[in-house]
Amino acid sequence: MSEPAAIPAHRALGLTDAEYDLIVEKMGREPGPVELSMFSLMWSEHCAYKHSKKLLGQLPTEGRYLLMGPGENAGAVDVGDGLAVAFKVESHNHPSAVEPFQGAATGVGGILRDIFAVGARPIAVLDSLRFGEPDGTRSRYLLEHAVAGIGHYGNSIGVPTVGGEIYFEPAYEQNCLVNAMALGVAPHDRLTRAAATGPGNVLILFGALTGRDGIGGASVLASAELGEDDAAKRPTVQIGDPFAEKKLLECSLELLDRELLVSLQDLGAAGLTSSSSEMASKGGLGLDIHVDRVPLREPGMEPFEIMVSESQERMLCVVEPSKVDAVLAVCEKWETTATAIGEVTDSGHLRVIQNGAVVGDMPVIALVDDCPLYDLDPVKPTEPIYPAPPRTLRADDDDVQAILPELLGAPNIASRRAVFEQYDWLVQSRTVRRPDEADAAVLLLPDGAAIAVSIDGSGRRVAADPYRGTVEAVFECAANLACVGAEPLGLTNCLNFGNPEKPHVAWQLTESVRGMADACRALDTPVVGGNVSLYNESGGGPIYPTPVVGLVGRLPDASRAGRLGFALAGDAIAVVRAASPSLPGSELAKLRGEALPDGLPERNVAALRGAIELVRDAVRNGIVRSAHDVAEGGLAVALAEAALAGGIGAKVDLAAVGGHKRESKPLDVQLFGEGPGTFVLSGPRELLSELKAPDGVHLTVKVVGEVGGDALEIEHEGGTLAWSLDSLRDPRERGLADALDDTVRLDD
Amino acid sequence: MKMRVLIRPKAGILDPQGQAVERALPALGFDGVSQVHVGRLVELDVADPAQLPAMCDKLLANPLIEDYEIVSVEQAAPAS
Amino acid sequence: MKMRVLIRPKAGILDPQGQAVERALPALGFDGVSQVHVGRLVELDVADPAQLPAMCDKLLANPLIEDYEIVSVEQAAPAS
Amino acid sequence: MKFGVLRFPGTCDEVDAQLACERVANAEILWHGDRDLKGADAIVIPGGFSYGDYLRVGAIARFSPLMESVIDFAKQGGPVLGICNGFQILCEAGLLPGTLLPNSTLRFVCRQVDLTVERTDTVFTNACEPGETLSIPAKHTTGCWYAPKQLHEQVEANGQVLLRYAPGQNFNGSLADVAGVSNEAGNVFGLMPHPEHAVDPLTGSVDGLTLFASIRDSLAAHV
Ligand SMILES: Nc1ncnc2c1ncn2[C@@H]1O[C@H](COP(=O)(O)OP(=O)(O)O)[C@@H](O)[C@H]1O
Ligand SMILES: [Mg+2]
Repeated sequence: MSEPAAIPAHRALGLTDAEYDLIVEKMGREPGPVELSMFSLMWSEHCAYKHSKKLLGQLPTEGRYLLMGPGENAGAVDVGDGLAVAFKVESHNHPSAVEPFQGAATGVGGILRDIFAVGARPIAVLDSLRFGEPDGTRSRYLLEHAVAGIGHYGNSIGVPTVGGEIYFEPAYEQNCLVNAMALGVAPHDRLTRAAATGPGNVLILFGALTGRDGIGGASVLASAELGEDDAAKRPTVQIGDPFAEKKLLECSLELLDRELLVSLQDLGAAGLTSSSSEMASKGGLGLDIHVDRVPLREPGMEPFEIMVSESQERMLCVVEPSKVDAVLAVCEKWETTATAIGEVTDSGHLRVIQNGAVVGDMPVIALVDDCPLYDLDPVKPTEPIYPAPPRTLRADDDDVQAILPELLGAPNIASRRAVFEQYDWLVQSRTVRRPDEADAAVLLLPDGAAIAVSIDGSGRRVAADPYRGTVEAVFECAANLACVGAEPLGLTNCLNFGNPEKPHVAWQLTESVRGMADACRALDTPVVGGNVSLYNESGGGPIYPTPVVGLVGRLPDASRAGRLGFALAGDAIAVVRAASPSLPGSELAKLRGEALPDGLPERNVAALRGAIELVRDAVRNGIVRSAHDVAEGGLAVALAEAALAGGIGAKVDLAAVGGHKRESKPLDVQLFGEGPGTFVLSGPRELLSELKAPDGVHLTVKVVGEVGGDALEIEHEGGTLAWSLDSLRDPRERGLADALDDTVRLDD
Repeated sequence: MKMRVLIRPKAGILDPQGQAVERALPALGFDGVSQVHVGRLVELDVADPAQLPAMCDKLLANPLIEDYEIVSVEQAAPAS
Repeated sequence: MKMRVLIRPKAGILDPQGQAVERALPALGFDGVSQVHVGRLVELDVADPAQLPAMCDKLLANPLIEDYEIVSVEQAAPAS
Repeated sequence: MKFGVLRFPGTCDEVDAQLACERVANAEILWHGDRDLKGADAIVIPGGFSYGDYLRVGAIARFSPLMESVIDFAKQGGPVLGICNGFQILCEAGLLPGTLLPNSTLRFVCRQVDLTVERTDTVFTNACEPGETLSIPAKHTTGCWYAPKQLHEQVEANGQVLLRYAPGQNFNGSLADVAGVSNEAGNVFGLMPHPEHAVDPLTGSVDGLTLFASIRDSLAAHV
């Protein structure tokens, strides 16, 4: 390995002197180069969760529907009918910042492998993206290429991309976030764990050939802030090959269906090193790996290169000797290279062998479990961390008539059509609710029930209040599920934060995890898995703390899945409200160039949950014809979205909305104020007027207007506001599309 | 001036297209073919060829994963 | 023998990639560029170059819309 | 009556196509490496990314052993339906006129589109109403149908254009709004939109079903 003579190798590899000394202690000697490179990966933040593991312990991981919790490649919940749904979200932030198309594409490839590694057939992908403001060329370039990369991989492999979210904030200018979530289905008995068992069993590597891809890639990248010398990391960009992964996927599932495998594990970050040591660790055994047997794409690769290579589209499995031939035959059928590269031993050691000579010999426990876990020293910052954004609002502050169309065209609110039309959202014939049709994607199950899934995490609100902002993110997902009639089964998350060694980031992280834990408990929803991405702060300081939440739920009857668009002229419109909205930290406040508030209002969590259950039941019982939760842009934007989605107007009386705080708020707060716990429903008047808040729950349910016409009319104390649907549709449709249209991409 | 830019995957970078073609050819009865790589060809009329390297770095090629070579059409051999 | 196949859209055939590049270049500050066409480059090591025309007609190019040109790498001039 | 649905490495929509076929008849998936059509009365070449779409869409798949059998089957007048990638493969195989170029936007687009039925006296559209509009999703990057002038004129003169994008619906730049063309004999038909994804009210429209029903009915009429 070539690093300046000045720095000792372990530091160049991201290990502290103390960590190095501990390695020497555990080894009883100085590690050789192969061992050092492997330790440096296994003890990296990405693999060892050095700065997050202690916090993650707070997250509830028990639940009624839980089948497989954190610790496996993906978590899984029971969806009835003998079926399980496995899901997980993972980040590919740094690779995407270096090469957005391939970075995003291989991000999707990686999370899909986690899904079929547990024996589930991938049925859906969602993406969660964060960029700087789209008026910047670099941000537009990243957006265009990341979206194209996600589409390229998901579309080509035949897994629908059914949902996602995109936010644009200056805080992401230097650090875009690219998180991908995937879901898969499996019969309960096909769920597979990664533990290597049975000494004497054979270790088979199958899939793509091993090249010098991402040598010291993701793991090292993910553990050090991106420096000026990104270029130095470029030669090792990983190229995604969805065609190879499609064959790998079909091959893996056939191997499992034929019960030919003892265990299965994907190769992700840290390649063979982490996949093999994780398998050995989970089985409490050892492994011998013969690097000379690994099929290579490039000649003359060093043993350490083979062990740390992050070449994509590879899997590792443990097979009983008697089944090896059958396994190789299935791989042959799928044109997938498969090679026996080692065996399970009872040594408790991971041994790397080259042409009979041992070039690495490490206790598995030392590699996997002995990395020191660090306590954070969180300190709430006394100064604001994030500068106020520039004012971009063209309308006067009190010109609410002009503000609504402008909000609808704002990058964070405008239609995502230009993005989701680049994704195949329908392959596999399960998509009951497509993008823009409902607040959550709905996927049909064989028994006529359905899965609903939503992904969310507003970094701005978490930046304003890490605890309450994270609670809001979880409840936002639950609200989305409620609007299609689904009950949460399990949650996954990806914690995207800055450098945890800095006290204010440590505080953000600590508060955010505490909020997530409390919100999950409030909703009786376990965390089944996730991912952590730290050190997202190159150049312009830390990103907004961004816990991306993915929530998966179930509804008993797919044919009753809710829609967000108003449906029928004459239907009544009702507003359900559990908390009163406010402007600080809102989209409008951002457009007005206001700095983030120091904290968000406290919420009555029982009331939030009550509202969610009321809406869920209303949708399930067919009482409503539309349900939409109020989020960015507040009530006025939610009404406009429901009207545009249904292609029909509405008349609403603001005074009737009320809210449990009686004093009437300024008009802009009533129209554009944000906060969890507000829903817009429509349906037959006689049914809607029956809706009542359960006793003792602090909740208002009011019929406030009627569906009809081709304009949105809002009555308020001061008079009546009216917008033709066209005057709202145009800015909403163009807001993001325009940013994408002027970027060119030759096929990557 | 009529120029050509030949763009190909950097050495050592995975080239799925090249692999797919290399796999397909024997089945069609073409043997003895190896080292197949698939890239892009850009032909263009450019007033000032000195601008080409900059064009390649900015738009035509992806310097992270592709090498390029600039050829003037006169220099290139004629069609067979 | 190391060979190259240059494949380009036939004259008069719709070439959206070429058009896109031609539209994009001025925005990046490159003027005086016209007649942009984007095609494919196939590089390969072939035992018997006489097979190449057949390979092109059968697999590498689509005769309906593409012309091709076979160049031995030696002939191709290096970057200027 | 039995449909044979082809599966190549990289095919994505074969199961959806099989499910669609099974709504009107029987269907079996056929593996690209075999030559046996397993007694199928009609062939469906489904969508996806056979061989990763590498080199040129459809270029590699058309040489698989199974395709040779399909080509013979077609030459003997057997009905063959190519959807999206299947359409591209049939063009590459020379069974259908013209070819498919990248969308004018150069982007993958997934969108519900309206199609105008040009003829109802064919194997593939006899269950449609004359002038009927079908709402069917399309999803592709390379769906711009193109043929040189003379060939295009022939195709139109022979009435080989069975489906066109309705006004304002042609997002890929196809010549003359062509969404689906047949061969001269009328037994081979390819289209870019995905009828197999429009067969269930739960997941969208049901307008795609009529194309599969047409094939079944025309075969029934000929026995
Ligand atoms: N934020 C989180 N919340 C809950 N579980 C997490 C989180 N981050 C990581 N985990 C769990 O820790 C384990 C290791 O994660 P990771 O190294 O990303 O797995 P893999 O290498 O398979 O991607 C996984 O089981 C993952 O679900
Ligand atoms: Mg994994």
